[in-house]
Amino acid sequence: MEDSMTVELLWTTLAALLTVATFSFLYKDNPFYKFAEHLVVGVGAGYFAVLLVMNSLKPTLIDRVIIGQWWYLIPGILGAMMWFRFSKKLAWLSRFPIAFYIGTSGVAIPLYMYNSVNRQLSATLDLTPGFGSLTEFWNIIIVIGVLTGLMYFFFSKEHKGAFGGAAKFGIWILMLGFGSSFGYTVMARVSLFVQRIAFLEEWYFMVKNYFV
Amino acid sequence: MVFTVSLFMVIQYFVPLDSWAWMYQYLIDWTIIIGVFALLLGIWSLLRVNWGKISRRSENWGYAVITLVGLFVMLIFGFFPGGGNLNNYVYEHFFFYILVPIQATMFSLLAFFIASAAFRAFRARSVLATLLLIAGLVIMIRFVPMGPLSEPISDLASWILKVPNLAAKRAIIIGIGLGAVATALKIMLGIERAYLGRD
Amino acid sequence: MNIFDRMVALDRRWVFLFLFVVVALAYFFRSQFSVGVVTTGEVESIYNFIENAQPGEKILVSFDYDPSSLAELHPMSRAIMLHCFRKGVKVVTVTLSQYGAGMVEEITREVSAEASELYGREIVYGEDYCFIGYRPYPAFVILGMGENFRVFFPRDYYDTPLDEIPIMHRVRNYDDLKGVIAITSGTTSDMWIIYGNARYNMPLSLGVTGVMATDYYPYLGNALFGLIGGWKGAAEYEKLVKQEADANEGMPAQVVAHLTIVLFIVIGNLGYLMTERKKKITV
Amino acid sequence: MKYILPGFLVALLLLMALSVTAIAQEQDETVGEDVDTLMQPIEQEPPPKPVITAGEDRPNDNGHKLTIYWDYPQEATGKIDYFEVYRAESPDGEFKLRGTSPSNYFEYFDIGDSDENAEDYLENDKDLYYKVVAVVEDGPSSESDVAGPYHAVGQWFHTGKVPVMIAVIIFAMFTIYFIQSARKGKDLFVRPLAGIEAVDEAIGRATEMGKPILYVLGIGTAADIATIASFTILGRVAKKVAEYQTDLIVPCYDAIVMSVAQDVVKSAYLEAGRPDQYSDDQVFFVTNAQFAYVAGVNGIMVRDLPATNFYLGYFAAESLILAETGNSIGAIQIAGTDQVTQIPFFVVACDYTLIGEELYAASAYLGRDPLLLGSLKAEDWGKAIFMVLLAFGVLAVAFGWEGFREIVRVNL
Repeated sequence: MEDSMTVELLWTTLAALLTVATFSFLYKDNPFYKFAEHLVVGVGAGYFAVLLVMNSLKPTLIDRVIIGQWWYLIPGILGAMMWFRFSKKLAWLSRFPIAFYIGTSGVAIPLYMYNSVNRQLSATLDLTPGFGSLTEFWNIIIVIGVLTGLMYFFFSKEHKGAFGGAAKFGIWILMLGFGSSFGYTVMARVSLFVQRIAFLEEWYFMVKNYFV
Repeated sequence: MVFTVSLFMVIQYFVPLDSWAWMYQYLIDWTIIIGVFALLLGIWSLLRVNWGKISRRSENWGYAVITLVGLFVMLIFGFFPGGGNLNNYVYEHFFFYILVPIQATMFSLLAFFIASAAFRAFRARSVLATLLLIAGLVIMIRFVPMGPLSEPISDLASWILKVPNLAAKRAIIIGIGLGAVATALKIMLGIERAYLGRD
Repeated sequence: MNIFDRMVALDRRWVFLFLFVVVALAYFFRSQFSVGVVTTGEVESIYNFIENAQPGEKILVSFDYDPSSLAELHPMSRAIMLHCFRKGVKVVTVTLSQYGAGMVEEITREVSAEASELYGREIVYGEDYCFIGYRPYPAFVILGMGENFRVFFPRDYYDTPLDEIPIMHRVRNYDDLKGVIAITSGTTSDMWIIYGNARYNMPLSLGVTGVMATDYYPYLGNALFGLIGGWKGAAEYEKLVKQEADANEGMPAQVVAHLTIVLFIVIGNLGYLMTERKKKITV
Repeated sequence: MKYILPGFLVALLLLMALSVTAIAQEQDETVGEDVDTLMQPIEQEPPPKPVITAGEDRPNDNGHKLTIYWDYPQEATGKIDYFEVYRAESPDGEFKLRGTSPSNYFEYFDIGDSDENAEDYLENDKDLYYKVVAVVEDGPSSESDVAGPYHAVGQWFHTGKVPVMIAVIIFAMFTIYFIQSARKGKDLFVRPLAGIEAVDEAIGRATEMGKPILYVLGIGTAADIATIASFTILGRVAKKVAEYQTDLIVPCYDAIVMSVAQDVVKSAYLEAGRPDQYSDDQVFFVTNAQFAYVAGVNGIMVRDLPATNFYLGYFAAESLILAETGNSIGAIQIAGTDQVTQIPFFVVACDYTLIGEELYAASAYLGRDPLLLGSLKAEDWGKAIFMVLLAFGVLAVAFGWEGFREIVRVNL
């Protein structure tokens, strides 16, 4: 009992020290931060290497080939072709898995079209426009904001004249949007910091309880 | 290759059949498998860079040792014959007491950077900067109890979030959507092929 | 270098130090002072929704988050459930997050115990609330529940057939509920809007993390009748139900942090405007 | 040329109208069944028998799902507790309980598993028979006649997604058309973008100062469009860097991204005639834990003190950490991402920001390649059509044609 408490305290103390070391970066680069940084880079890479092999490679490739689903060997071979990069002569072989990988980006075509175009169109039309109430009026402003915002992004038209004016209104709207997103995010970021402070406080009580 | 895979990926979206869903899942598994194989290249690169630093005795080479120690501890205890798995004591504790706290703290540095960015950039230099400033300030002040002023500020904040914020996001999202589809089409047609290492 | 120049060129590390100290102090002495949270319309409308419900009416609360967002979302879950128990509104709970089930059990157990003590009546599983469990593929589950809860949840989390649970008696789908409140930390919020509200048109409101909140303001008044964003929203709800706890304890730190940033922005601008004016005079 | 746009618009509207009427017809069929109003002989107990009226496949899916409808006298619903629905593979086969429905609802959505090995498997195109039991908990229940056979079928085409398909086809045609016309040598005007103009200046500055250039591709995979767009820009930047003989540092988050980036940079150096200056140590892997990666890149920044930082690609919360650290070392920063939530932070903290789609456009701008520029023109037309549709739609809805919403809606 005593022992397990000591061990837990030691681990938590390590975590607390690393937390403080990371915070020290705010002042300037220093050996403590360098230590934490280099450690976390190595541990992070190792952690994910193991995790990916155990949680991805094993169930999707090894386990399946073992139960006789030989067709999973194909991606295995394709994956192994990545390693031909180490050879100068056969390096071109590694382009096949890369080409395949990049080819899967085709999935973006319908997905982006649906999410960013069709859905946004429907969502904007679902607002009730009109002048009957304030909300309806604002809905019209939203539509105008979307239209002028899009005008700002036209590449093949110079921002001049009436078009330029509209595009200018568009960028104003964009800036108001950016400012509000920025302002709203402060809360979430501060809560992250408060959580770290809470962790340090917890550690402090842990130390206190241990010695008292 | 790129064309065929892309085309399949486009068409499968419109076909709800089992066989197509299976094929899609199968191809997605391919990407996962290729990704894991490629990871070895990443680990190799990490080793190479850090080993280079150590053998050259370049500045801060001692820290490169720490990276390698961290990496090997995780790999050895994670893959340890017999006892090696995700629940290995060392592997798990390194995760919970090293990776998690440092990452969480890095993340929480944002609280400070968001403050310094606001201090530096939220200045009434131009119309655009002023709009940014006003919107940001209104949303932030919403948090602070201001007595009778609280209610109008809170209403204004809600208005900004509902009207200009929405319009801005939509315009950007639509533009991104078309841009992404155009780029994906160019990739599919082989016009944008810088990723192959040639223009 | 006069004071205004200094205000413009202030080293960012002073900002960091000041922020660090005040936030840490505000957090350590959180029990010493309380902040008057200003409630907003989007949170009040959820409060009123439950407040106006008749005892015995039912709502669905979906806890679509995992332990990693617990700190931010748990306070609002607690406040909403306490409110329901106080009003005698019955709560059907579900989770669409893979790691959510254990957490929901814990939350419902804690809150029902707390409510039993507060309101002096036993909060009973099956009578006052129930937990129907977890199923993967959230979009399908949301659609399925729109048809019939029994499609995906023929039995509750504890393996009791749904029709044997008093709350679920004669409850088929969203139409038999007063509304749905989804507390989410991820993409399920979109799914609730697209697959839930858009298709079945039930009253829906969301509780989301602070980062996500701005994305959902646009839906207020059409798809959503209310929205609780992050700690601020949770603190408001706690205040409305007069059960200030975790979220309100975090508020002093939040308020001083915001105040600090606003203060530095003002300093920066003041310095900037003054130096600009001086430049104009000298030229 | 002039008539292409209106022509497409008309075609688009027609196609959408067609698809909508098709959907509407399908929906009509579901209500078409005659209601069986035969009175059940009145008995003391048990309650009246339910009468199954239809069993329908759910459209636009992979099958494995059936909706069962039945009739029940409204006044008798109070007497029973709930319905039970049973299914069998032949009329006199073994009926298995599928689920229950409350007493006031006369339909059941039978969702089977699509996995053959699952216990719950519901096979497509197979004869299935149903019966419904009106259950009285403390008394006799009554059973409907067996109904069927009903079939679940998978569909070849998702009719609800027609608007997406039309949009994709039209947009693809535009892209191909403009790329073809660019190929023929038609000169296309593009408006200058500040962020792009700054690239040369930023590289020059680093050269003058004798400091390296840092290029961050973000935390996306090699299949993310933003990352792929960034590869193209990296190629252009690397070529200029090689010409100026400045150092380039590319720390990577993903191993495949690293491999591709190595190829890109290597061939850019080759093109610039300086293949000997390239080394794999310039483009390297850091780690694939998000904030560990940020810690690593921050470390590189404060130690190698780059004069210019590029952040182009897919970014999440790390955007501001990187941009503020970069600012603190006095680097010129050019950023661009398609992640809407991160754009504000780049706008606030960087010198130049490519907002959203400007990131995709950047590759075309930098290369001045007519083929790539052609697609920008297509994007503009896409936007124009969208704007017309939106404006027209808003007016249509405002003047009471609510149906327009349904024409463009995607029904997943």
